[in-house]
Amino acid sequence: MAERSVIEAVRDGMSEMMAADERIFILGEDVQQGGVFRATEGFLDKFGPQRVVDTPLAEASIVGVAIGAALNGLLPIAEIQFADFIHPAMDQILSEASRLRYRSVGTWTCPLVIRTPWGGGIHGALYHSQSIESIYAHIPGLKVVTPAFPEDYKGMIKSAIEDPDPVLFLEHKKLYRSIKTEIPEGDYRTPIGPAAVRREGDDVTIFAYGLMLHESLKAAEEVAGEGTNCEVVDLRCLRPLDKETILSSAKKTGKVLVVYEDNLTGGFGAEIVAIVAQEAFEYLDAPIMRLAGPDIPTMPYAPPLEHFYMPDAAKIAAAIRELAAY
Amino acid sequence: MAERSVIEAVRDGMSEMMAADERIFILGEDVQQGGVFRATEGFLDKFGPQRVVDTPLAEASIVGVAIGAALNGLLPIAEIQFADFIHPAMDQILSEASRLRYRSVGTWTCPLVIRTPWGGGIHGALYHSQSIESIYAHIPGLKVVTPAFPEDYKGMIKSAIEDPDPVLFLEHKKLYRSIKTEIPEGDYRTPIGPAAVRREGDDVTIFAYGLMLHESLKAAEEVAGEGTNCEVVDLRCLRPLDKETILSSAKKTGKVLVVYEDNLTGGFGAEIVAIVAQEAFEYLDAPIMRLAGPDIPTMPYAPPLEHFYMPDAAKIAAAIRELAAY
Amino acid sequence: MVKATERPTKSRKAAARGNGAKGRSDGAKARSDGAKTGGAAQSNAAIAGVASHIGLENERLAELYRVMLTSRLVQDRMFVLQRQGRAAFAITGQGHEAAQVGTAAALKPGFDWVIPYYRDVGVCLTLGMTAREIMLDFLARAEGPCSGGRQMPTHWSKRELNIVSGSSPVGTQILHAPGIAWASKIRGEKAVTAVFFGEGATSTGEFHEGLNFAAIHKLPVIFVCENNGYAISESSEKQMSVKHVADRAKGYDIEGIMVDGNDLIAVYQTMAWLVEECRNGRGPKLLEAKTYRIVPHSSDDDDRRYRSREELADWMTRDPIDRTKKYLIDHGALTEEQDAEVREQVDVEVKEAVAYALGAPMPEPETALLHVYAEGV
Amino acid sequence: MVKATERPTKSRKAAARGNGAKGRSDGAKARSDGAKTGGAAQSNAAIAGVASHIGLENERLAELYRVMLTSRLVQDRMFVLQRQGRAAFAITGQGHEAAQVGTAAALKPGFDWVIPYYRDVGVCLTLGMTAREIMLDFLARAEGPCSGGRQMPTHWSKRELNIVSGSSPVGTQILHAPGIAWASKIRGEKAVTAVFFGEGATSTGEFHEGLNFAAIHKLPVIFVCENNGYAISESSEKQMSVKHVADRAKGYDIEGIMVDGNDLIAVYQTMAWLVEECRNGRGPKLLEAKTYRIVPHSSDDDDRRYRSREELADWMTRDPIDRTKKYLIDHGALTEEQDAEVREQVDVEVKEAVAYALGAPMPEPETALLHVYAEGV
Ligand SMILES: Cc1ncc(C[n+]2csc(CCOP(=O)(O)OP(=O)(O)O)c2C)c(N)n1
Ligand SMILES: Cc1ncc(C[n+]2csc(CCOP(=O)(O)OP(=O)(O)O)c2C)c(N)n1
Ligand SMILES: [Mg+2]
Ligand SMILES: [Mg+2]
Repeated sequence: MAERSVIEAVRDGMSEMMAADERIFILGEDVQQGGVFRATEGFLDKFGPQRVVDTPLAEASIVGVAIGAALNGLLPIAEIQFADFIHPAMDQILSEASRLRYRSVGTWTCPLVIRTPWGGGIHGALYHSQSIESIYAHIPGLKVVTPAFPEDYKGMIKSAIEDPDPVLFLEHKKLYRSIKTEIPEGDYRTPIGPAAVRREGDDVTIFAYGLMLHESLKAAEEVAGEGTNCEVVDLRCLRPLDKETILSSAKKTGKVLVVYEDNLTGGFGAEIVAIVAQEAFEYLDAPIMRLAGPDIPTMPYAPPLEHFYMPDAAKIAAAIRELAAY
Repeated sequence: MAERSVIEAVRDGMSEMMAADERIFILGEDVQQGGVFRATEGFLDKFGPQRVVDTPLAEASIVGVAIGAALNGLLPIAEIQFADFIHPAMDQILSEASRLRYRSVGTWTCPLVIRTPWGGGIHGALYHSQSIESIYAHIPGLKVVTPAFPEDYKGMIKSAIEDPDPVLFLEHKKLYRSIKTEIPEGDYRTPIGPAAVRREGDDVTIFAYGLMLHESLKAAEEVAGEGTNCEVVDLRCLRPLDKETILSSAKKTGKVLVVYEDNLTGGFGAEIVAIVAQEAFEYLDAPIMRLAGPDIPTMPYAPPLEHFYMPDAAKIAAAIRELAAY
Repeated sequence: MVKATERPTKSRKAAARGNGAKGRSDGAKARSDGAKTGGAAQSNAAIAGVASHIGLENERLAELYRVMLTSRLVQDRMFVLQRQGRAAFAITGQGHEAAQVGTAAALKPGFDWVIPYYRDVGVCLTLGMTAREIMLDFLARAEGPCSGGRQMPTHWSKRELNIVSGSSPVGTQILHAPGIAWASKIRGEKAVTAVFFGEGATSTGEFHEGLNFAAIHKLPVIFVCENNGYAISESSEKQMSVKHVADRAKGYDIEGIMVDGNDLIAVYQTMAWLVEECRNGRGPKLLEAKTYRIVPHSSDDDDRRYRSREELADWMTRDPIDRTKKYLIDHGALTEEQDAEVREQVDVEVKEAVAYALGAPMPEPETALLHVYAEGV
Repeated sequence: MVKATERPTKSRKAAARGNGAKGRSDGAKARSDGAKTGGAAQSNAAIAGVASHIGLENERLAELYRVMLTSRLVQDRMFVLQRQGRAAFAITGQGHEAAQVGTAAALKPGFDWVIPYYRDVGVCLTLGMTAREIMLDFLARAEGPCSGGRQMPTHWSKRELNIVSGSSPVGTQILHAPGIAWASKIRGEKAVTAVFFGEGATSTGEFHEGLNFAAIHKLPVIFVCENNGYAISESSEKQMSVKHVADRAKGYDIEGIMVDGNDLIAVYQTMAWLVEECRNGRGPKLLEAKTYRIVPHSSDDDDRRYRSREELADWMTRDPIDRTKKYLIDHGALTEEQDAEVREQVDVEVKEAVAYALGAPMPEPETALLHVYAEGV
């Protein structure tokens, strides 16, 4: 087993896939030079300019051109430099990529990966910190993944590339270099769909993904010393959503905390709550709690403001205590 | 009191406001000719081409230009011909209009109304039937209204025009001409924010908006004969959201059904559930139920498929019965 | 396919351009002063510019004429069916037949890639779709090859013919063309990608981004604009500050070519030349076919609100079907008797198509759940 | 403001154009073959084209030179502060000073409307923002006039000066300009709107939609492109198939003007002429100032990955500050002693600004909740 950071895991995953299948190519801004987060470092030398394509600064075209290429037999990986800049491509993602199969009764398909760095806590301010998963995980026809560990980043980018449908692959910026863990050897896959129970417990279930998964694990550690035993579920994939794992954990503990970094109101965490509130109601011992970013533009820059915005282990631990005491 | 259809109410509201304030102007596609739904019928003659502006076919520019005009003292009403075509303007709405006040610490403001027809049941298929409220009601800095009655359409379009912040004004296409009700005389306003209890009851609360509000009222009538007394709450405005009315009704009946036309997963109805599940948990006598469109692209065209997609009074009544029997 | 020896010569190309510009200035004049200009004479003049039909055998010409007739009749029938309440909606392209059939005829079906837009019945028929298929989709029947009743009418798709599934948002398809062409190019294939749209679509950001990308990478894309002078009610002066869509090409250093879109032969020959250019690595190109829709925007539209009956009448004198017929007769490729015969055949074919489609079942309700994702993944 | 009598004549205009083209072709050459061309000689040659500084009194010239120096120093200091860990991020525009100060100087502060982009320290200083204000925002202090610590550094805003708040997504601001200008125009005001962006931004759909709208309505907008040849690592050939951003104007039938963006006087005079044109209803215009950033894209960037040190060195010989100094001295508007003195003054001013800003408090955490909506509505 080798140690890998998130960015290395993504890079290795893509590189191994590209070496094995000529149809795979990358397009995006500054990707030839390695990309601003260096996800494609060395790719130009390895795969050449026809498979590592620097695009004009125009996100709709990055996705739109990728869709065209997918329709004609290639397997594009479109890189959007920051999730905050994906909005001009919204129409292409929602109206085109996600609906091609459906609207053509399965005759056309759009196997496409859109990778983009998301999330805050990196002094990125209003336009380099956004969470976009609630917008996209709502779209039928699209898959949305939000891994937390290097192992999954590598295993899921490979699954995403092989997936016959469009996948939005969200990479949390703050995790790129902040964690480094062992990952399996060889050509493995992490399936798109199943959640993973990262910590078993009986008292409270925490549902989280991305950076918040790590903060939740820290918080769980913290309250463990106080006698509260948390189960922490890494959702990993928001669409499709692993309802089975969600419900079985909620039923087991009877107390649920959903943590997300996005703005509270209308965030994707509300969906988790809604599933539990409808399908595990009889097992609940406490109100279902949410902890999320406040309802302000995501997120202000000055350290005191950014810190005010970000949910973290301390805030999560406080919420767990409240729930445990209920 | 005069009878007005929804489209007449919107038209009258805008026309009265425009007659009173020269800063108000309309821009959009085909608006000089009256607009495809005839919301601006007669406006060109009344207000002239400088206040009724036909734009190029480019939605980002419709909103972007409106933002500029708002920054420089005008009060624009931007018409997007169908909600399905708003996606290219997403970036302007989210990144610009909704954040100008916040990012400039209140020195710049963006008083802007974006009107657009939404919703299905009119044989509009995949690209003339969409629900877009979950995307936009999630955005801090934006207001999102979804009236159901002519009275509110008129009162709320006026409030929206006067609002110092950007308002997305959603007009349900199927309601435009299908209902006609009495509306107050004179220059009244309906405030943006408060929900309205349209029917009082003790057994089950239904939360809905737009077309679904009317279907819910029909369903409530239907089950009333069976001895189930529903309370029906017209949310009217999704951001800001009237939590007080939501919680007090949920607490009163203890059984909650949230109905929406949008796709189930990640729809805005999940937010209503999440609020109730956290803040009215102790009052609940049953699982919180949702009834919404299935998770398929919204919505297929052929009548059997469209009918399959659309929630309606019959489906709602069935859900109420289930909840009542719990 | 045009063979190398039949490729239009330089002067041929110049003629096509000249025609286009002339046809258009007539049109523009008719529109701006709303007056009756001598439509017939001018349309003859425009035709006169086309001295021959190099590259088109008489039989092929007759074939294309038949496709034009079928296209017209299919669409006329759509309006009737809509008025009878058998279809919720109709959007058609009567008047565009020469622009559509002439361009599509220069493409190699199933080899080249085509992204039509909603008016392009003529494109699809030329490439090999049948009137029956078109009616099946128009009437939202399960058997319809485009969407099996999922999309509104005239959202084309047929995989076997490389006709790419389209959506309703105007302009989105323009970005797919460079992507498709990119794939063809890096595989070393000679296929050309043609993407169709109206002049209103040239206002979208997608148009700019699509032409920009294609031009930077010199991709084999032909951007075909069917400029009918209106985007619903908005005349083209509301869409652009340049006179011609072709002028927009200048911002990308690519060729923008105008052609009289009601002149089948001029359209065909111009398109054949552009296809050849693209096949030989000299793409992309922007083709503007000046035309007119002689029907309202859709069954929901009342075009009397925004254009005069005189303007319409004037354009009717330049009807592409009448012009093609005259040309064929003048050049000995058709007789009046043959014309009556082919119209009769087309009528039967379309009637059969309608009858078949009306008899075919709509999709089952639960099938709405299928094909959101691949099965079993 | 340029008075009518001082307005550049036709030949003046031609000179400005000529310079631009020349300055650029040098740049392009230096870039493409990576060789050292005789930078100094050429930059002199470019200056030589500017025979006089009509419209700029000596005092005003000296003032603008001082602003250029301040702009440079403020930004150099930003990088230092960032390296010291006192700021998370810096993005600056050293090398763009002539393009920024020259354009802004032709505008009427607080009357005309300005939408700068992130590199535009020089624009903001010229319009009247102070080094202290700029440092306050750079260091995310509550007192910063732009965003009080909410936005990343260099997201300008100052209401009193009609400097419109900007965001990070490249290109969005281009659409606001026609809207602002529309409001000015229908109120009969003579204000001009200037919107700034890089050449990378011209690839966006917003660029097309913005120019299209402005051109259709003949709005008084000057689209100012600071073409520094790179969008982060991508050279401009990856953004466009035309050689010059100014060529993009052709698609809208508006004037696209190039100017040597490192030549303060050429930039000023060209901009003054365009402002005058726009004030008199002859807008919109597209101005391309050819320049170079002599620093990495931002504090996160390593520009050695994508451009040679030779290319950089070559451009350093055409540094706009050196060129302006030489011009002033050559024309008797500055002596070496005065230069030393003004540099000393600027140094003190910037030091004071930094010290003040470092001492000013950051915003209180809970203030993050304010100004999402108007209070009490
Ligand atoms: C993005 C978008 N905006 C608006 C519409 C509504 N709409 C449908 S067709 C049309 C006009 C298109 O005009 P043009 O491109 O000239 O094509 P034509 O219909 O004239 O053939 C409009 C505005 C749409 N479908 N998509
Ligand atoms: C829509 C969008 N995409 C990507 C980015 C990331 N980004 C920031 S600046 C930049 C390059 C801009 O280049 P240019 O417009 O030439 O301006 P310059 O920085 O050279 O002055 C990029 C790609 C962004 N901010 N916005
Ligand atoms: Mg048109
Ligand atoms: Mg640049």
